[in-house]
Amino acid sequence: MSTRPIPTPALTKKDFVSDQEVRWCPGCGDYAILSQVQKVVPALGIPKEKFVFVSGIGCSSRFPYYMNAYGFHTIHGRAPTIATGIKIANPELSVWVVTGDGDALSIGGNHLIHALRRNMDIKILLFNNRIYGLTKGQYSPTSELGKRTKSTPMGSVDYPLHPLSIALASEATFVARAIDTETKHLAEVIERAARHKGSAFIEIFQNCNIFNDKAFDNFKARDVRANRIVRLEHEKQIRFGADGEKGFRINHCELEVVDVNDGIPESELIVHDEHSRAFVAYMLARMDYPDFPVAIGVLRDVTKPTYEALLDDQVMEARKMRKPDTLQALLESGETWKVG
Amino acid sequence: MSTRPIPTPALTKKDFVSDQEVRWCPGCGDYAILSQVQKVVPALGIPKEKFVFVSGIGCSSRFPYYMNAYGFHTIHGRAPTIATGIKIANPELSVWVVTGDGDALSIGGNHLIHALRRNMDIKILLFNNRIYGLTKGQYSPTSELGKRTKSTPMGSVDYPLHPLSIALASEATFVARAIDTETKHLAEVIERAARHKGSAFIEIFQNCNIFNDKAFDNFKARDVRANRIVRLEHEKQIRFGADGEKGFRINHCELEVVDVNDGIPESELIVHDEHSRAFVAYMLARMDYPDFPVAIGVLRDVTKPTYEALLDDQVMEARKMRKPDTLQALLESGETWKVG
Amino acid sequence: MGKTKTRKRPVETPKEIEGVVIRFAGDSGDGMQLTGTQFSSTSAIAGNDISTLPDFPAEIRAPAGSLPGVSAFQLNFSSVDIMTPGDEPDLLVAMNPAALMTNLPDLQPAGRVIINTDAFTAGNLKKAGYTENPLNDGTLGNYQVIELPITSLNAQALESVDLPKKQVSRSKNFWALGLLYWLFDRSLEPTLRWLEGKFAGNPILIEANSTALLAGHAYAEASEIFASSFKVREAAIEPGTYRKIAGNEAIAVGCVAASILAKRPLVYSSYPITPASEILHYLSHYRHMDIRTVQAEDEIAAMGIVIGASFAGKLAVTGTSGPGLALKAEAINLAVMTELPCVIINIQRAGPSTGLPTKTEQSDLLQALYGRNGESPVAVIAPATPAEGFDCAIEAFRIAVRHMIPVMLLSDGYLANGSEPWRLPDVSCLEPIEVRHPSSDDAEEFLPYARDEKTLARPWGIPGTAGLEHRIGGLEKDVLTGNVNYEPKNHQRMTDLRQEKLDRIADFYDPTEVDGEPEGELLVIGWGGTFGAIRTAARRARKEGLSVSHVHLRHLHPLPKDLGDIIGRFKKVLIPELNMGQLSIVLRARYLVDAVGLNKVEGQPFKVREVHAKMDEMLRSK
Amino acid sequence: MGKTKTRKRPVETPKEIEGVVIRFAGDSGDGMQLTGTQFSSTSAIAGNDISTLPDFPAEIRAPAGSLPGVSAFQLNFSSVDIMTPGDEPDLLVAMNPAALMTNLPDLQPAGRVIINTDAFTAGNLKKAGYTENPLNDGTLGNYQVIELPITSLNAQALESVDLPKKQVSRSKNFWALGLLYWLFDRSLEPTLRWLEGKFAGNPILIEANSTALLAGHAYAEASEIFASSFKVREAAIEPGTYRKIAGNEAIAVGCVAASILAKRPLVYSSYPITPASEILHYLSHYRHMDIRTVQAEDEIAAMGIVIGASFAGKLAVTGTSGPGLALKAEAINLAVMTELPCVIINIQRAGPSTGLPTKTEQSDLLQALYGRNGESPVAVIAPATPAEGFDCAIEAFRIAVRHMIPVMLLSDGYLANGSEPWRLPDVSCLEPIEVRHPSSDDAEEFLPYARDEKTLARPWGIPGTAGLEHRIGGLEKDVLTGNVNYEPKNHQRMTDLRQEKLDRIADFYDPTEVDGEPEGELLVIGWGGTFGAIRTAARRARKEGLSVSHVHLRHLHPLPKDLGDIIGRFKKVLIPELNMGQLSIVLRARYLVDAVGLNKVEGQPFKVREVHAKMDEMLRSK
Ligand SMILES: Cc1ncc(C[n+]2csc(CCOP(=O)(O)OP(=O)(O)O)c2C)c(N)n1
Ligand SMILES: Cc1ncc(C[n+]2csc(CCOP(=O)(O)OP(=O)(O)O)c2C)c(N)n1
Ligand code: SF4
Ligand code: SF4
Ligand SMILES: [Mg+2]
Ligand SMILES: [Mg+2]
Repeated sequence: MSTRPIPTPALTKKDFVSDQEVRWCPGCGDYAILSQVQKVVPALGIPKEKFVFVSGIGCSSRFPYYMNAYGFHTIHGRAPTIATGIKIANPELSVWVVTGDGDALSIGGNHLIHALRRNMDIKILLFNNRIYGLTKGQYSPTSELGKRTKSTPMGSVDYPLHPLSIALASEATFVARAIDTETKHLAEVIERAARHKGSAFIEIFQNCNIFNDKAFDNFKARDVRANRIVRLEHEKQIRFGADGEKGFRINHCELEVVDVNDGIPESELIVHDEHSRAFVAYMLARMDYPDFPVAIGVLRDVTKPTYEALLDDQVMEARKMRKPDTLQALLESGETWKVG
Repeated sequence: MSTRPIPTPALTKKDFVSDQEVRWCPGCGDYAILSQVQKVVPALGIPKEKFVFVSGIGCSSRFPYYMNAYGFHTIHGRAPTIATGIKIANPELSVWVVTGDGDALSIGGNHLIHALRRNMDIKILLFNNRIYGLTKGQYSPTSELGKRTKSTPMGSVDYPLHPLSIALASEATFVARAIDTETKHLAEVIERAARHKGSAFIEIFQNCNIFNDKAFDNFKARDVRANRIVRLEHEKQIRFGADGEKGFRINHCELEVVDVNDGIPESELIVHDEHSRAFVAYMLARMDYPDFPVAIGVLRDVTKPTYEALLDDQVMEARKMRKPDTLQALLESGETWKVG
Repeated sequence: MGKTKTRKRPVETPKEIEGVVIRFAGDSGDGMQLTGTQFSSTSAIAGNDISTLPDFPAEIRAPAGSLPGVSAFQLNFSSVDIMTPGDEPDLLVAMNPAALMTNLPDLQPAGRVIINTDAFTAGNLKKAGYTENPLNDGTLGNYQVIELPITSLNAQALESVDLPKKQVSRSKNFWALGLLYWLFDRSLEPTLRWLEGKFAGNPILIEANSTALLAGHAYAEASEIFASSFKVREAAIEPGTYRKIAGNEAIAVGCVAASILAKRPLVYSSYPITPASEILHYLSHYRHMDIRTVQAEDEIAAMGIVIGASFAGKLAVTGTSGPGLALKAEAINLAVMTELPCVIINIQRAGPSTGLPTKTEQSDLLQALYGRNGESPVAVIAPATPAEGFDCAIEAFRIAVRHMIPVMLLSDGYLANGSEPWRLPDVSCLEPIEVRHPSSDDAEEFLPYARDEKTLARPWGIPGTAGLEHRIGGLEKDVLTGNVNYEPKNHQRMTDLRQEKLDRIADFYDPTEVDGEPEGELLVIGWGGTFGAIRTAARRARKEGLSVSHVHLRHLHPLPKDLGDIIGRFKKVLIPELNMGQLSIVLRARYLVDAVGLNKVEGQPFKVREVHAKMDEMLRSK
Repeated sequence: MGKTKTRKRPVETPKEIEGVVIRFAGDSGDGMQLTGTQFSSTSAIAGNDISTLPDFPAEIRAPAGSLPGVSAFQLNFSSVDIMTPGDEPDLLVAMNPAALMTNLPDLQPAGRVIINTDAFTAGNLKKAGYTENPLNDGTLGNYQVIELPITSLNAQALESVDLPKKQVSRSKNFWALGLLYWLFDRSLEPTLRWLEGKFAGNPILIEANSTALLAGHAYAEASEIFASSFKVREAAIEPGTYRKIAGNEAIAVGCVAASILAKRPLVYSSYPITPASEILHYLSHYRHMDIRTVQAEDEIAAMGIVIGASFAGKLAVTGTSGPGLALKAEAINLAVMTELPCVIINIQRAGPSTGLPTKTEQSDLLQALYGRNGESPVAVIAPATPAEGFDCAIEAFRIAVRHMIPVMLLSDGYLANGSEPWRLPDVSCLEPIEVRHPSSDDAEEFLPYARDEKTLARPWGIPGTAGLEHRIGGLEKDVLTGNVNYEPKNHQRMTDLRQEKLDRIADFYDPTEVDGEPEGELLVIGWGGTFGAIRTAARRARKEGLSVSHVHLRHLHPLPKDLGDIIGRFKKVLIPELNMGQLSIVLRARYLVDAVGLNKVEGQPFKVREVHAKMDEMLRSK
């Protein structure tokens, strides 16, 4: 006899570990992200059977196999569309998309944009390793100009895309960034995304130790990160540096890094506002090392009705105005006449 | 006997009128745009045979048939890829893409983004009528939320995409906006785009009098436009209003409309800088009626090497390092051995 | 210009005739589609059998008076059972020179043509490519010509209506319709009623158009321009409640019915494309039936949304046309691999590439069968008539859900736009579509790829069900668990299973009907929208004593199991198709029968005459 | 653990044998692909005929010691002409338990197996799914087993090399290679030379690997673990200069050669996908030859770029695998309609959907032929062996340019990764590819869709040419001007012309070669990478006195004109394919021949034995 699972039992990380052997390369950043997701989701108060993890194709896209939840390892670049279908069909599900920089921004760029602009209530985790892992090392749309890879022995001539800029320009309501190795912060950001009602996009810097090792070390390495990474916190001044001595100011429409030790009054420093108009977030998103520190955390978090909710509203409204037709009424809904 | 065309004869508008009957609806905004393009291109000093107009599918995409130049009416959404192929194959050609809001931003969104980020030297004219014309009136990705169309009788539940935000986030080096009925300004902007070296993107508000008539009238109508449209000019203060009395200021990271009659010192007003970091342009691009006036003109114009030029450089560099192989050398380029 | 050449003669009582083919032709702005539709509805309501063929321009609004701007609507109405809109019209209404230019060649020898002389201005003649005025140069010598200044006559009639001149001119189609109503002894009632509904908020338009209709009718009566009027009696069609329906509408209604029969909400996701967009438009009106339409960003996304909705347990369907089907191929294959039920509607149009978007063709059959990587079996069915779209939509879902397989529904532009009277089925005869989702009770033994013994369907376990958590995807799956499996033998077994599952769909077919003798000289096999032309031709041939039977295939994949036997009972096989021989390839390969093709790709349906001539030729050449 | 069971016996002089099949198997980290490649090269240079079959894991880095992590490389080297990598290995090198587990079943009865006992730890045994140690439980009873602690022996040999332990262990494959070089009397020279080139900047690695190689060799000599060594004589292969080449490389080199032969720069645009990505990698090294590789954002874009480049007058080619081909379908159709020359390379893999990406299959033939909307003829050719990719690439461009048509080149995963010795062609025999662009001199009479009388090709007028300005697109074109044309008859004519143009490609084929008697009992027809297995089986059958002939089709669309006649001369026809019968459908439909299929979809090539058994069965059952 099978036993009925209790509606919302106290779930633990272990409940979300599937029986499938994890098949990423030893040392891959994907492990850390998997582990954080497995840690965060039990705490959300959502029954296990309501989680659906959808992915495209790529190393990162093997993710759903390792989550003991509903999972769909789809085709390259199309995960947002399948997630959209799932969410429209059943808005009660917690729908997640796991994707790579190639999957999301190369072949799948258009679907990403459209899922975001519709404000579908899906959580999109983009594992950005700035390389094609699964196909063994070609450059990706986030690889830096001049990148030498298997397909670009003389260096790539493609300027990279900036995932956060694209997400913001696509009107995403929740936009954040995290790093595979900053696990605690990563977990916080994932949880924030999970609790956001609407499309949530997280770019996660993920190390591919096989084909693009140490891609983010120039700013995330332990010895430099204090000065090269800035963590955004809502309604707090944006500060970084070993003692939080640095911050930002707007000067002639441009962002400027300032140091309070240089006598800049603290009151002039920008305070982070997750709810502000998209372009402040845009400004912060585009900061890049070495000119600026790299921002992590939640860049934008605003609320507006989701696509599936608006659609449901129409269904409700239509039903209020008109009862469902019976089959007979449906058939007779045109102009009819009788013979015989 | 055929006569040789002289290299760069003094071309006129008439030279670019093809023998094909124009088949847009009477009153369609497309006519005005065609006319301006036909007016601008002869003045560029480029021989006629070097022009190639590429389009996707849509009313707007019939454009190439009407230009007496090389033309390619391709398939829905893919014009940027074909234009890319043409430009890579022959960088000497002047390659134009004519596209609609559906063609460019719905099915073709990804190709648009990638053509722009590569900084392909192609000129993209997006005829934004906020509707699907050719398929007879469904809402498009730029239609406003709640739009009632054939496919959305209860109103659309899609939040619109913002073409200029997408173009800027795609790192386009030239981004501008114009209006079909503001023909002189339209011609100026088209000419600026034509002379820009790199990807140029122009959003042109275009009236579809059949399926979405007067879509832009709330800000472009003669009696309101002074207060609802602002023309951007490089290195000039951004001013609008009947007497140019209004301008902008940055206040707590937000854009603020101010009136010099309210005692705001003119020196505080923002000066437009086409070369500035993308987020100022982003800010201006996103202004929308009724909260703000709508900006037209060149939002961004910066220069960096084009994809095809970088590729050509690699070919040159490779040739410097290594002479082209003869066929014999090519065959023998692996490890060989002799038998017999 | 504008002179009225009417040959007045005393009026007699209506002459009875079996049926008539009329074609209305004019400029896009002349409202010909509306006129045709009204005449069709009125005739259907009058009890005739009808069949229609709209033919509208590729352009949204081609220049007024130009050849590409001509819009036409052909209607066959009859007192006997008819199955096509008719080969050549008996009567042509030409509202301008361009309409005459493009449509006159189709008119029956000695056919009748009604001409709006007001439109025969020098400018319009030039636009139509006439160097001489065809009204004067003998062009019309062999036809019965009725020349009328319709624009002016209509304007006169509407003098008292308070409308600008341009607007007045817009009702001239109703004036012409009134004229024809008199000629064919039709009641004005249905159209008057329709006008009232249509322009409910706009009484001035009701007045204008009603006045025009009545005036045209009165003119025919009073002027005695017609020697007599005609009467087409009620057809001896089956008793029942009828409704005129076009192919796309029938499919849409069928989808809604499937949702009712399955007691499951339906998701329709599509990217607009001619000639499929209307299905999206229709279905978007059914929100109150829990039907969600989603206009996707492209065809791939539409298919992705359908797959997602199916995974989540909804009836899911997408609609497109040829180029869109090509784009969906990769995603359809994901549905094949994950064995999720869904329906893919493809309204074929003339290809390749963009081709002739508004013209009909049957050239996507091989694409439907084989247009995906790997061994990828999907079911394929095709309606024979516009109304059959209803049955096919229901059957498509029934197969999809019963066998857990994607089903392709192949219609075409001719069916999509053509309409016929549809006898409403008895709802009590529509079998429910059985849907079963395993519940948490099944959790212990839940194997996502275990199979039903009879159908080989896998269980449709859906997210939200506690204990059934599982993972699927596009990589080859283990034969029971559905986990990724790279083993050689497993791949062979799964490939075989997917094929066998498809093949078993044929276990559920009714025996194939042979129209005509069950054996004989010539078997004609057709599929899709060519049904009417083939059946009519075959019956005509049989009446002439030829041994011709007709099998029409609704099920194209898998084929009916008895088809081979049937084919074996005939000496010759003919396969008429609006392509270059696609079903021919399938049947020749399968049954090694030397089937002959009758193939045409002109963007137009078969004429009965063409099919009949081919039968004749094949039987005479034996 | 680690005990050395060596049966010492006095060494004799090398025994001569005809050929041997060896399989190297180990963990992905064990360098088996490298070892196999080195042995292959050395054997090829030694004058043997060779054929190889790499089989690597789907994962990038599967967990060490796991079953999915096993990487294998099979090599057949021989003194006679061979055409396959061999059915079952005579000798297996198993570097760990997982390798033994997955590969032992394939070993010849009484075959030889060399085992690295150091890797048979409890942990590794468990990962491999062994509950008992197979070295002790009789599993290996029927084989000749040589157990060696290779890891330790290699470590001992490298004691003096200044490298960390982990790195030292990495050269153990060279130790094993040295051992085998002794066993098969191979020279160490080529590998030593290769090591010097490969690790030019890293002398310590040269030292380590060379030392390992020499040590393995010395150990075999000194320990006398082998009863004797073996010698495989030079094969009597045609004199010439040879080069070992794999399928993808051959296609890449063929593309470069086509560019030289056509005197035209080439654009290759592709989106990475297994097993086609390598073509992109290879070609990206040819910038100095004016070859531009463009990694596109997706497959559709890659095809679009190819179409654009072709329109602009360049040789243009894309490469992909099944799912990517599905995505390209709509764009390929644009090339069909605009009649632009281009080449589409499809390296088939096991489908449907994502399928088994690293495994081989031939299941995209019907997709290649029919996977587009409308009537859409493209030429299709397929190489028979890895090296033939070179000829096919050149021929693909020749056809594309001569007939102004897209050409599909169908290779597969087996050919892509397998390699063979390639006798370099005499460059003077490679015919130039004639390209003609109309010039401004042709401007007055320029009609973009006028046709060459012989080939029906339209002129390739390119942007930049004054006076030739014209417009093309995906809508149906006028038969001469190429302007949009909606006329019914024009569409039929263009459809016929596109087909006829394709058909005329066959006018340029050489007569079809029949291997074996030109008539007889059984004709075996194959295509693509199954060539070697079929030909070997057919020859074997003929030696046994069976009447079996073999036709191998390089040209799949259009088919050779003489094929029907050839088929007619045989009583039975067998079509072996790594799919469920796709060429069968084509040939059955075309020739109404009751061809029998031998079909297998296991992600693996045919074994000679399988094909031979089927021939046998068909001839015995007559
Ligand atoms: C239609 C299609 N095209 C190409 C591929 C091959 N492919 C698989 S994954 C991938 C890119 C992977 O890169 P990314 O998305 O960055 O994921 P990662 O492996 O780096 O996690 C490609 C090109 C495919 N599976 N399907
Ligand atoms: C693959 C494909 N899908 C759909 C269509 C149908 N279609 C043609 S144009 C169009 C949209 C047109 O809208 P837009 O790009 O805004 O151009 P407009 O007509 O408004 O100028 C669509 C959906 C098509 N031709 N091809
Ligand atoms: S290849 Fe890179 S991204 Fe893929 S699993 Fe290995 S380390 Fe991770
Ligand atoms: S439908 Fe609209 S966009 Fe298209 S031609 Fe007519 S007015 Fe212009
Ligand atoms: Mg990546
Ligand atoms: Mg539009």
